[in-house]
Parts: sequence; C-alpha cells; structure tokens
Amino acid sequence: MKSGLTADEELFVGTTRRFLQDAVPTSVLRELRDAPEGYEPGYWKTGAELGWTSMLVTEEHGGGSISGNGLGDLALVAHEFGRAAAPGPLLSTNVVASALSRVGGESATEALGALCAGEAVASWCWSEPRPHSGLGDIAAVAERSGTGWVLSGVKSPVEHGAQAGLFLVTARAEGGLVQLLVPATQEGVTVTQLRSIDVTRRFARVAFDGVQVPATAVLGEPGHAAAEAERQLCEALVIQVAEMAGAMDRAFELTVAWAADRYSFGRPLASYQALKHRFADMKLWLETSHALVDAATEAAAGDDADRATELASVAKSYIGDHGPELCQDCVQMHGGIGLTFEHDLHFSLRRVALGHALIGTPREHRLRLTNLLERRNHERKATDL
Amino acid sequence: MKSGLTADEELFVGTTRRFLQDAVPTSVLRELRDAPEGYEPGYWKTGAELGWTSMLVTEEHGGGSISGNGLGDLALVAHEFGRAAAPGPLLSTNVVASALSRVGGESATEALGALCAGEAVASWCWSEPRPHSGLGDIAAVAERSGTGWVLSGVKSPVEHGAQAGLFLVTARAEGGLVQLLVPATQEGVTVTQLRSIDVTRRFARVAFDGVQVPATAVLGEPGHAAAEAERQLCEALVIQVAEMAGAMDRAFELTVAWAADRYSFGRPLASYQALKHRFADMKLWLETSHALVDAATEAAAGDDADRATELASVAKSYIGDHGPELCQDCVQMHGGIGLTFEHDLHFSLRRVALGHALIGTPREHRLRLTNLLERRNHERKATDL
Amino acid sequence: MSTGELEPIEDFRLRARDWLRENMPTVPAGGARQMATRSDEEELAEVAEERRLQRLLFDGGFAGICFPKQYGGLGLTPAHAAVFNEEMAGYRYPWRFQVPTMTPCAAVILEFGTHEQKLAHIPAILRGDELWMQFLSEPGSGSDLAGVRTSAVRQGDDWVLNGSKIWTTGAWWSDWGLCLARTNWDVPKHRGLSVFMLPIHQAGIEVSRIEMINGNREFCQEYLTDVVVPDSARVGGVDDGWTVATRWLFYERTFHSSPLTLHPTATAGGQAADGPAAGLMHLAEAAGRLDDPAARDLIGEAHALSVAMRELDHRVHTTIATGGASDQLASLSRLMHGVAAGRFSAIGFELAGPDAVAASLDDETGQLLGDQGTSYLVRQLMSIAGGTTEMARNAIAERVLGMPRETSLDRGVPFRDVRHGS
Amino acid sequence: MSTGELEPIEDFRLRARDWLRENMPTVPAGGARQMATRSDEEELAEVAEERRLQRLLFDGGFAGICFPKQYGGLGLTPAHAAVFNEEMAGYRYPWRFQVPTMTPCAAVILEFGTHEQKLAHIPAILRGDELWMQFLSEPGSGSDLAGVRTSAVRQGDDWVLNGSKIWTTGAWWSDWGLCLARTNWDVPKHRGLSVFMLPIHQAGIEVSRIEMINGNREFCQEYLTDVVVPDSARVGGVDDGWTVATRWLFYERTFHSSPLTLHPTATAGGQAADGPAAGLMHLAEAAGRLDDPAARDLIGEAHALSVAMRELDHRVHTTIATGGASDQLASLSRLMHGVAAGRFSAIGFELAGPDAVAASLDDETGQLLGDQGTSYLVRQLMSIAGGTTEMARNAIAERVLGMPRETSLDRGVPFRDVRHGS
Repeated sequence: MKSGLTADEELFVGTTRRFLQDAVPTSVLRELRDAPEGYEPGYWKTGAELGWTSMLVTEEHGGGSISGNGLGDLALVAHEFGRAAAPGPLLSTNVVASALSRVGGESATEALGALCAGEAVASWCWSEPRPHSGLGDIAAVAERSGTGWVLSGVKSPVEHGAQAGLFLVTARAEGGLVQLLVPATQEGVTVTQLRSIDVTRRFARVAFDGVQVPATAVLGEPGHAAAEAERQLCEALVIQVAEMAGAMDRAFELTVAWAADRYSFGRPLASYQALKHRFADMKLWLETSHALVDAATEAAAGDDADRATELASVAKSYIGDHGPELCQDCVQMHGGIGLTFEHDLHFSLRRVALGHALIGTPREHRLRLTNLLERRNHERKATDL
Repeated sequence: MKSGLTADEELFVGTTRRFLQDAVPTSVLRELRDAPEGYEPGYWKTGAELGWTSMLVTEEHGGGSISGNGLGDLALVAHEFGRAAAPGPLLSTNVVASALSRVGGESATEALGALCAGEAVASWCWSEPRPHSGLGDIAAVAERSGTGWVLSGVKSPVEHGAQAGLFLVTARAEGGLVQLLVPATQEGVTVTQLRSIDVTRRFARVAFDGVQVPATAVLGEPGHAAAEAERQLCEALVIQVAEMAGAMDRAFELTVAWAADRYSFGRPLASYQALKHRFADMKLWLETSHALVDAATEAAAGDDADRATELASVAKSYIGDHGPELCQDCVQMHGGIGLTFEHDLHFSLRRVALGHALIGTPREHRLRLTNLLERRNHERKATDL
Repeated sequence: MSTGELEPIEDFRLRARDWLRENMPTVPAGGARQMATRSDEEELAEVAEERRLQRLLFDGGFAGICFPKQYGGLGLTPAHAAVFNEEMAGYRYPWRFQVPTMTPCAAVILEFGTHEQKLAHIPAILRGDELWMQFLSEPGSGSDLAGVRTSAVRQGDDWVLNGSKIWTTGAWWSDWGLCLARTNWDVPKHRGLSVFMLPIHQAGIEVSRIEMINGNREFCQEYLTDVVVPDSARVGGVDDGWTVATRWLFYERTFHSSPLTLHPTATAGGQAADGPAAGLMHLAEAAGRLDDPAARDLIGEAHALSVAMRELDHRVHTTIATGGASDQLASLSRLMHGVAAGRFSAIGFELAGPDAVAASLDDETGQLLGDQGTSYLVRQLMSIAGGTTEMARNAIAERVLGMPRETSLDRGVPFRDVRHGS
Repeated sequence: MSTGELEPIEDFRLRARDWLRENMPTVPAGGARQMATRSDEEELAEVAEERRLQRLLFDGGFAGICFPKQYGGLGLTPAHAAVFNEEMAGYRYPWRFQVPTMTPCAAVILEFGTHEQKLAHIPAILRGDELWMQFLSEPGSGSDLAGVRTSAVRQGDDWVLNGSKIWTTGAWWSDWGLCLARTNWDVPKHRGLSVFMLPIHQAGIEVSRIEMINGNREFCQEYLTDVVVPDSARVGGVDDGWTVATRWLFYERTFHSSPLTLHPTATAGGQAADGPAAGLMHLAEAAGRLDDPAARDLIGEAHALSVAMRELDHRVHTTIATGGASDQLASLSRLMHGVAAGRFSAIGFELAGPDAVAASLDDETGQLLGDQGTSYLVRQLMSIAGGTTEMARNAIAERVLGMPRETSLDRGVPFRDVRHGS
C-alpha cells in the first residue's frame, strides 16, 4: 500500500476493505470456487457503485475518481482486492473501460455506461496461447474486408472471457497493430473456460475464427495501436502488481500473527532467530513491492510512456518473483496447516502465483527491460553524434 | 573428501597434507604471489616424488598409484591441494600425462619421463578465448602440410602456459578433432601471461600462428580425437572439482572454528540460530560436493563415457555454484576480517571462484546435461522403434 | 545366522527376475500419472490392488527380504534387497505398504516390540493384511514432536487415550496406528511419553479427511475419545516412549534408503531413469519451450540436483552404516529432499508458464501444464511433512556440527507447566 | 527561520546551474573508472583535488546547503539539496567529503556538539579543511558496536585513550576522528560509553593500512596509546555515549538519502543514468555476450533491482520523514543495499565469465572483465561494512516487526564481566 495516504484516500480504502470483508470473506470464497463467474450477481454491481469500474473513465463518459488520480485510486482498490483475494473482473473491465474512454470516441459511450454500472463485463484480449508469450507476440490477424474487418486468432488466457459481453482484441494488421471491439455474440467467437489455480478468478480461451466486425469496431487508428496497447499493458500491470502486493501484505500479516501466537518448545515461533531473519527478508520484499507499485502507478498515470513501461516491468519482475517466494515462505512458517484448504493462506498464494505467470513472466519482463535499456543506449549514442 | 578411506589412503592423504602444510603454508603463499611460476623450484620436484605427476600414467611408462585407482588417488591429492590452496600445475600436467600414457605411443615415453619426474611441465590447451566457451567450441585449426601439420589458433586460459615446455592442443581438422603435441619452443608460438585471481595459480594465453609440427606430434588418430578429448575433459573436471571441494572444506572448517570462538553480545556466534541454519545449509552443500566428487571420480575412471560426462558436469555445475556461495558466506560470517589479505579465507574463495569460471561455467554444464539427456531420449526412442 | 546359509546374491537376482516376469504386473507404458486427486473409489480400488500385490510377493517368497525369518521374512541382507529393487524396475509394487508401514512402523516394532507383538503383526504386514499409519503429529505440536498432548491414562491392565492426531496419510483406508501419547504430565516432556499400537477403525476414533490446497484429501486428522488400549499393546517402557520415538524418527528420516522397503531403482522402459529431468523435458516440449536456453538451463539444473540428491543419500547412508557418523547425519538427506523437491516444483511451474495457472482441460498437454500450477501450490509439502527443514537445520547445526543448542523454555519443566501459546 | 526568507527552489536551481557551468569541472566522458587500487600518490592527489573542490563550493556559496547559516552553511531545505543534486549531474564533486565527514560525523556534531564545538569544526569541514573519520569499530567487537574496549580514563580536565579502532576508510589522509570509547567498566555496556573528537595525526596514534583481498588499501586500523583528549572535545555526556551513538548509527544507515551530503542523481551524458545495468550491458558487450539471453536476463535483473532499491529508499525516507515509522525502518534500506550490491557483483562476475578470473591485461576490455573477478572477491563488503546485514535483519525483526529480542548474555552485566571469546 502507498505510504502517506490522504484522509480521503484512507476513508476510501477503509470502505473498500470493510465492504470486501463483509461481501467476500474467505468462507464465501470457498463456497464460490465452483461458481462459474466466481462471484454472486449483486456483488459486482455494488462494487461498481463504490467506483470500481469507473475510475479510469473520464467524467464526460460518466466516470471519475476520489482524488482525480484514477489509476492511483484504482491501485488502492486492487491492493484491497489482493488482500481479500476478491473476485471479479477488476483488471479486464478497467483496462477496457480506460481504453474506450480514451480513444473509443462517441460510439463507446453506450458500452461504457454498462461497464461503469457493473451491468456488463468486458475482457482485454491481449495474451496469446503457447508458444506465444504474454508480452506482445501478437499472432491474431485482422484484415480489411469491404468496409469492415475480419479477425482471426486465439487469445488466452482471457480474464473473465466467459462472462464478458465485449472483447477488446489486439491483432496485427497491415502497417502495425489494430484494436477491435468484438461483441461476444458475434459469429465465429468460441469461448472455452480454463481451469484457474485461483479460487475465484476466471479465465477462458477465446477463439476468433473469421469474425466480421464493422469499421466502427476499430479503436483508434488501424495499424497504429501499438502505443495505445502499451498503455493498456502498463495499466493492466499496475492493477496486477497492486493486487499481488495486497496478497503479500495479507499473507505476511497472517504469518507475523501466527509466529507470535504459536509456541514451540515453550517459546513463540517469533523468538527463533532463523525465522526472524526470514521475516526480515520478507518485510524487505514486501516494502519494496509496495514502493514499486507506487512508482509504477505514478509512472503509468504520467505522460512518459518509456518510464511507464520501465517501471511496470521493474514492478512485475520484482513482485512476480518475490510475491510467490514470500507466500511460500509464509506457508513454510505455518507448517502443515498452511497447506490446507481450510486455512486462509492459500488465497494469497494463488493470487501471486497467478500474477507471476500472467501478462509476462518476470523473466520476460527482465528481457523487456534490457531491450528498453539497449534502445535508450542507441538513442543516446545517436543524439551524441 | 571421499568417505571410507582405506588405511593406505588415509596414510597417503595425511602425508600429502603434512607436506603441503610444511612446504606452502599460507604465509609462504602470500610471498609467492608475485613469483612467476607460483612456486619454488624444488617444490614441484618433491611433489613429483610423492607421486603427484605419475598417478594417471601406466606402470610401463613409469607411473602408478597407491591403490591402483590412479584417478581416485589423484582426486585425494587435488582435495588436499584445494584445502591448502597449493600451487603447481597439478591439473594440466596430469591431464597431459594421462593422455600421453594412454594414446601417446612410444614417442611419448621421453616426454612422460620428464613430466613424471617433475622436471617438465605440460599444458592442456583446450579452452579458447571469448566469445568461445570453455566447453569445447574449438576454433583452432590444424591442416596437413606435407608430412606434417600446421596449427593456427589461440588457446586461453592455459594453466601454467608460461611454464610449460609442451602443449597438448586440441584443434579442428578435416573429419573432426585432432590433438597435437607442440613444444613451447616451436616457431609461431606466443605466450602471454594473464592475471589470475588466484594467488599462486598461473594462466596464459597461448597463440599458435602457423606453427609447424611433424606427423609424430599427433596424438591418436587425426580427425577422431573427440572421445579422447572428452576423456581428458572429464579428468580435468574431476581434478578441478576435487580441488574446489577441498577449498570448501577448509573454508568451512575455519568458519566453524571462528563461530565457536568469537563472542558477540556475550554469546558465541555459533549460538545464533540464523547463523546455525546457514551453517547447516553450508554443511549440506559441502557433503553433497564431496559425494559428487566421489561419483564423478569413479565414473571418470570407468568405461562408461556417457556416465563420466554426466557426473563430471553434474559435479561441476553443483560445486561451481555452491563452492563460491559457501566461501562467500564464510566471509560474511567472519565480517571485515574475512575480507583482508592477512586472513586465510580468501585462498579458498579464490580457488573456488577460479574453478567456477574455468573449463565451462555451471550454466554451460547444465546445458550440456540437457543436451546429453536429450540425446539419450532420442536413442531410447530409436531403440524402442 | 552365518552368511554361509544365505542364497548367493546373483542366484537370488536370477530367481527374482524369473519370478517377477511370471507373476508381477508391469507398469503401463508411459508410467502412471501422479494425480493430485483421485476419487475415493479409485483410491480404495488401488489400496485393494496393493494388498493383493503384497500378498503375491508374500506367497511368492519375496516379501520382507530383510525381515527375520521367524516373523515371515526372508532373513536376507540389504544387498539382496538392493538387487531385488533393481529387478523390480518396470514392475508395479505395493507402494502404500512401504512407508510408513514397513518403515518406520514395522521397523519400530522389530526393534522395540515383544516376541508376541512381532508375531501378531509382522507376518500380517508382510501378508498384506495390515496397513499401518503413524499417530505422531498433533494439531498443536508442530515441529515439537515430543510436545504431544494426547493423553493415555492407566486403568488396570488398560490405557485410556484421549486427544487428536494429524497428518496421517490415508488413515481412512489403513488398519493400525502406532501412537505416541503422554502418560505422565508431571515430568519434563521427553520423560512422560509412551508408545501404543491400536486399530484405527474402532468406536472412539473419528477419522476426518483434510483437504489440501491442491485438492488432495489423503491426509487425515483423528479424534480419539476414551479409546481403550490393552497394556500388551504398549511398545517399549512406560514413560520411555521418547527412546522409541527417537529411533522411529530416525527410521522416518532414512526411509528412502531403508532395506526394509521396496524402492525400484528405475521404472518401465527407463522412462524415469533420468529422474525428474525427463519429466521436465517432456513438459518443456509440451510448453513449446524445448529450444529456449532458459528452459534447458532449468532442466539441466533439475537433473544435476537429482543426481546430487542421490549421491548425497548414498554418502550419508554409507557413512552411517560404516559407523563413520551418528544417525543425525541423516538430517542432511532430509534437508536435501525438502530443498530439492521444492526446486523441482518451482522449475515445473516456471517451464509451464501461463498454462500452469490458467489451464486448458480439453487436451492432455493442457492438463500436464495445469498440473504444474496445482503442484506448485503445495511446493512446501516436502519441506514440512515428516519434520520441517527448519528442524533438520537445527539438527545439523546442533547434532552434526556440535553448535550450542537452542534455548528450550520447556527443558526440565514439568510438561503441564509448559507454555504452548494461545 | 520562516520559509518566507528562503530562496525559491527554482531560482536556486537556475543560480546553481549557472554557477556550476562556470566553475565546476565535469566528469570526463565515459565516467571515471572505479579502480580497486590506486597508488598512494594518486590517492593523495585526489584527496587534495577534493579539498579544492569543497573549497570551491564553499567560496561559491554552495557548500552545506542544509547546514545552519551560523556555522557556515546555507540554511536551506532538503528540497534545495535535491535540486542541487540534480544540477550536479555530470560534474565532479568532492565525494570523499560526503561520508563519513558530512554524515554521520558533522551530523552528530550538529546534533550533540556544543556551540563552541560546532563553530570549531563545521565551518572548517564546509571549507574543505577537515576530513573526518569514524573511530567506531574495533578488532574484537564486530557487530556488537557497543562492546568497544578502547578505554578513556579521566585525568583532570583531560581523558587518556588506549585501544584500537579498525575499518576507518582513509584514516591516513584524514584529519579528525569521532571516537566512541569506554569510560566506565562497572556498568552494563551501553551505559559506560562516551564520544570524543580527536586529531588523527598525533603522537600516540599509529595508523596502519589494511590490505583487502581485492588489493585495496583504503581501510586502516589505528592503535591508540595514551592519547590525551581535552574534556572540551567530548561530544554528549560522560557515560552517555550510546545516546550519541544511536543517532550516529542512524545517520550512517541513512547516508544515501541524507540532505547533508551531495549525491548527484546522474553522471555525465547520462552514462550511469540507468544505474549498474548500463555498466553491465557494456560488460556483456565486451564479453561478446550481448546476444545471449541469459546475459540479457541478468542485465534486466540488475536494472530492476537498482530501481527497486531506489524506490525502497524513497519510501523508507518518506515514511520516516513524515513520522509514519521509527528510524529503525532504515534497516530495510541497509539490508537492501547489502543484498543488491552483492547481487550486482555476482552478475558482473557471471557476465565476464572465464576472463574474470584469468584476465588479459594488454587491452582495456581484458582489464574490465578482469576487474569483475577482483570485485567478486569482495562481494560481501557491502553486506558487512557499516553494520552487517545480519544486524539489519535483527533490527527489522525486533525493532520494526516487534518480535522478541535475541538473548544477550551481556545485558545488565557490568561490562568487565562480559565474556568476549578467546
């Protein structure tokens, strides 16, 4: 969590936390594991009323945020989602809503209304199945056909793909990337549910087989969507890492409390130096993760696209590695009980493991950072000449 | 060190250890740091009398070993070399002597006599300079010229290259690898001393620029030296990992003693659980390293070349990673004093750091293991069909 | 028994080879997939099949190779057991009977049991009639195994047990439990324990299944309410149970090299001869990453680690067996197995990538990749079960390296006065 | 002082920018190579040059931005210091004057010194006349800083010091030492300490150079024999030195974010703007490995880690500064710097490969690669110097997370009775 919250922000975080504690305590999460959507119908709509879906949407499109810094506020919500292991299409709906609000033009207004109200869910179709990575090897293809477009390709994993009414699909077109809005009902769209290791988050594979859409389905300028897609990626990563840091926060909190309460050989676990030192390492990882979430959030909200990319990848590579390590070490500190479904710890572990693997693994983000540094080097050298 | 030594072996190890303690205590090693050879003239000759140079040489060539298992005995010596951070061309001379004795034919007898007596030093010219790896990317080329051969290429780092009278050079020829014996005095040979991070081990770059040698200089069958070269590589790795395990052994011993003697906050360091657990990890690495040295030694002495390669690479990749980690953790346990030239710990650290990087890094050996497993898979599938 | 009476090793090998070929079912090609979850019906069917296999070995004269003849075993040497393990490669075997039935349970009974107790149970075990479980851990005791709070109170010739045990694998399909209980609360914890044998399925014992986070429901917790055990079922002296437990734990730590258990050295067609690396290579191929140098690096690492583990086990076993070190050296193996298992799991997870966490279930490849995610969730299992790696590190530092012991605030204190948290 | 009197930040920035451009020498293109070893002559020449640079800053009105005006500083805010650091990018600066002279030494004097002491030393420091060193660690005390055995015995208006201090960087070219000494042996260790200021170059102080394993000879050990220090050079109360030392250590832990020091935010031509990753990329290129994905992975890791370190420092600094947590939170930064420095060193070593350990000295590339081996030998330096990472972990667990403190067998015991090993 960000340090130095304003009073408004603290109130907002408190409200969100209490709502999630009441609506989706871990006992409810356990019951939801077989629910197709991962949440009860009314839950998402109430969340929308709390602002979960409209923070990245401009006021003219019916959105807005507490502090005026929508992504910052959304990161606070995502942090609470991570702490609570809360269900719902937070990442996908917000990324799509943000894009629609920014470049969707007039035709986006209607779709945005339903998304902001929590009445519809949208999915951000970015990652593609193996052997493609989650980091932008786009094989899906869109071709002009008459006045419209024909889309073919497979996107996977797509968060809440089986619940979404609308897909924002990135594909290759002549001249570069294109982004298309595809209704789930369109002919040629096939959605297959995947098995998620998370208890309540849902993913699907969405296949587009010669799907025809009109020209109005194109977001922005065809062939020039790379920068917009990168911006979406940065926002998605911010939401993802904020959730992961929240999950780490909760796992750590549970484990610190356990170490104080649990006695072994007549002493609390927390009095054993070997464990204390591991707690110190975990605290370091946790605070660093918080710091990186803040930095990535700030950068993604700013105008420097290069910096946004850099900090998103730094955050993802660091948190993607240390989040799972922290949660696994929390399991280890708990002993057998930490491996049971009845204990709450696994909700955190699942969420960070998911976050580790999706939208680019830590290694992929490290390679992306090196590419970025190399490009900077070249640009500098070119400038020096 | 091997577990379950025979009485003869124990006696032999004891003699070797005492000789090294007397001849090259760490005070002498410090003085030798600027000595070009890294040791006093008489030292290597006395070592030869103790058998250091003749264990891999058959009896008909004047060699022999205590137990009849030459490589096993040599690994014991190498372990003591590692403990003492002893100087001298143990690895290079033995690998060359072994090859000469095995495939050198009659012409090898004279060279072997001088090597076994400690009167001459030979260098095993295998690794090549960057960007080639230490694991057998051979760019040096030998071509037939009249009745003889012409050799061109650069070998680096070559252990004791500046002291050697004879080089055993692996090069590419028509049809495959060839190994040539090249006297250091031959025209076209240029030797450049390198800076070693070890205090007493010496390395050089040896360039061969159109060096002419007669047909008798060829070891074995021209174009078919791959298997022999692989055998040399396995022997070299056994000597290297045995030395590294010895160095780890000594560093660990010093540090366990330090932790018992040193008091902090009125308690011995060894009473702090966080340190105790790290000692436990180090003990695990150390014993595993010993076990792998034994396994690699046994395999390299046997007839199964595939198994010898596998165990040599397993040992090198494990010890190459854990040796430096163990020694660095020993430094950390010592605090500032462990970083001073006056303390003995760095002799171990230098030796394992050297061993980590030379004759293939741990990563290169891991990749080699995967290649080997893949080849086995293919062979099995071919057999199954 | 002089060694002169024993069947020569190679004769035994050939006889075993022939017998196995004629009698033992083989592992299906491709090996049995290790599934995180089976249905209860599948599980019970497997247990029944394993009872049959154990009976087959017994009737064929190959059960209990290193068990004494007078209790139904063959009275042969670890070397005989080793060749049998080699010959077993590729055949099915009753793996549920090995740990904890053969060791540590049968091993403890052999060492501490009376002649009558051995006669009553060892042949029954070797015949496949008795599957045993360890009633050792408790919900409140964690690493502090001597801190058990299950009480046994003397009543005439009987003992009455009350308390709860946990982490018994498959108690619901097992027959007997070896139980560590507290018989004296007025002395320090190690001095008030005793060991009992008791049938699991009886009134007074409620067996409850625990769901693990990978969906596995093998582990159980038992609630013991006024369970009556005759004194004749006590193993070892009254209040001297820690003497028994110390060996019990040794047998547990060293199960992987015990001559009392079967552990075939390779499986059919050499499929697993290269250890976990073979499976990981298959996985990398399934994930389309076999050409990725990072994936190849991880596979090589896994292979090196598995060989390192094998060689360490061998060294530890040999050193202890030849008297070169105390039993405590086995903690090194225990630590290594925990560390290595965690690393194999992490490598599998890494190789599988996004498919590990959001898996397509409509093809085998998708399932294989998805299994990596499920396995990753229980990555720590092997660093916890059977004594944590933390306890192993303590043992190595204190018992192997001789470093000062941790302060125990329960040492020398009557157990009833020891603080045990909220 | 009300903020109304202060020069607006952006005015200050422009003024600094102009002044620097006209007066300050720039860093040569490519940056100064960090060498493990310099000759003594080179070292002394650099020290002299840095004294000149410090004097240049002072005369230009830019020394001691956050130091009080009455002691020669500018009396400005950390925000002013921050913009000056930004403007300093690409210019040379007197880095030897920063740590430990400006902080912790001058910081301690500012907090605990008398008006006379401040007048005597702070302006002299800002003018470049006094380089200070910490006489803190001792050969026998290690992590236990309060366990100092250098004694100070009162003699009239003076104190007579005997003992030995170690790990003072460059004591041989420095002027003054801030010294923690024991003034009372009959009370527990924290209650018998006092702090003194003393000139380093005087009869009675023998400065001995320590050779480190990378060849560096910067660190010194001092032997103090009957060194007389007037009581007027005592900082803080008699026997109350631990109060001073606690803040002293805080200033040391937080030097990297101290507003009292200069730390230019980037260097010339942005060469190091990408942190260690830029150097590592150059290294990988030199080693012919820039296309190797494993090398690229390591470079990305180094960059992520350096950004993580920067952001953590920022968070820790902000949290403490706004009262959100105690000073102890700075132990997180200390731990991170140790861990990260070790990792950067290991990555450099890995990238350089065989050339790191057997280096060709006849070309710059060879030297660069060889330097990685030499640096790797002192990989642990940053995890040891200035308090070990182990002590940082203790502090985080005990002071930040509130876990039970380690048993100290010296707590409450008169120092002369404390066991301190062989």
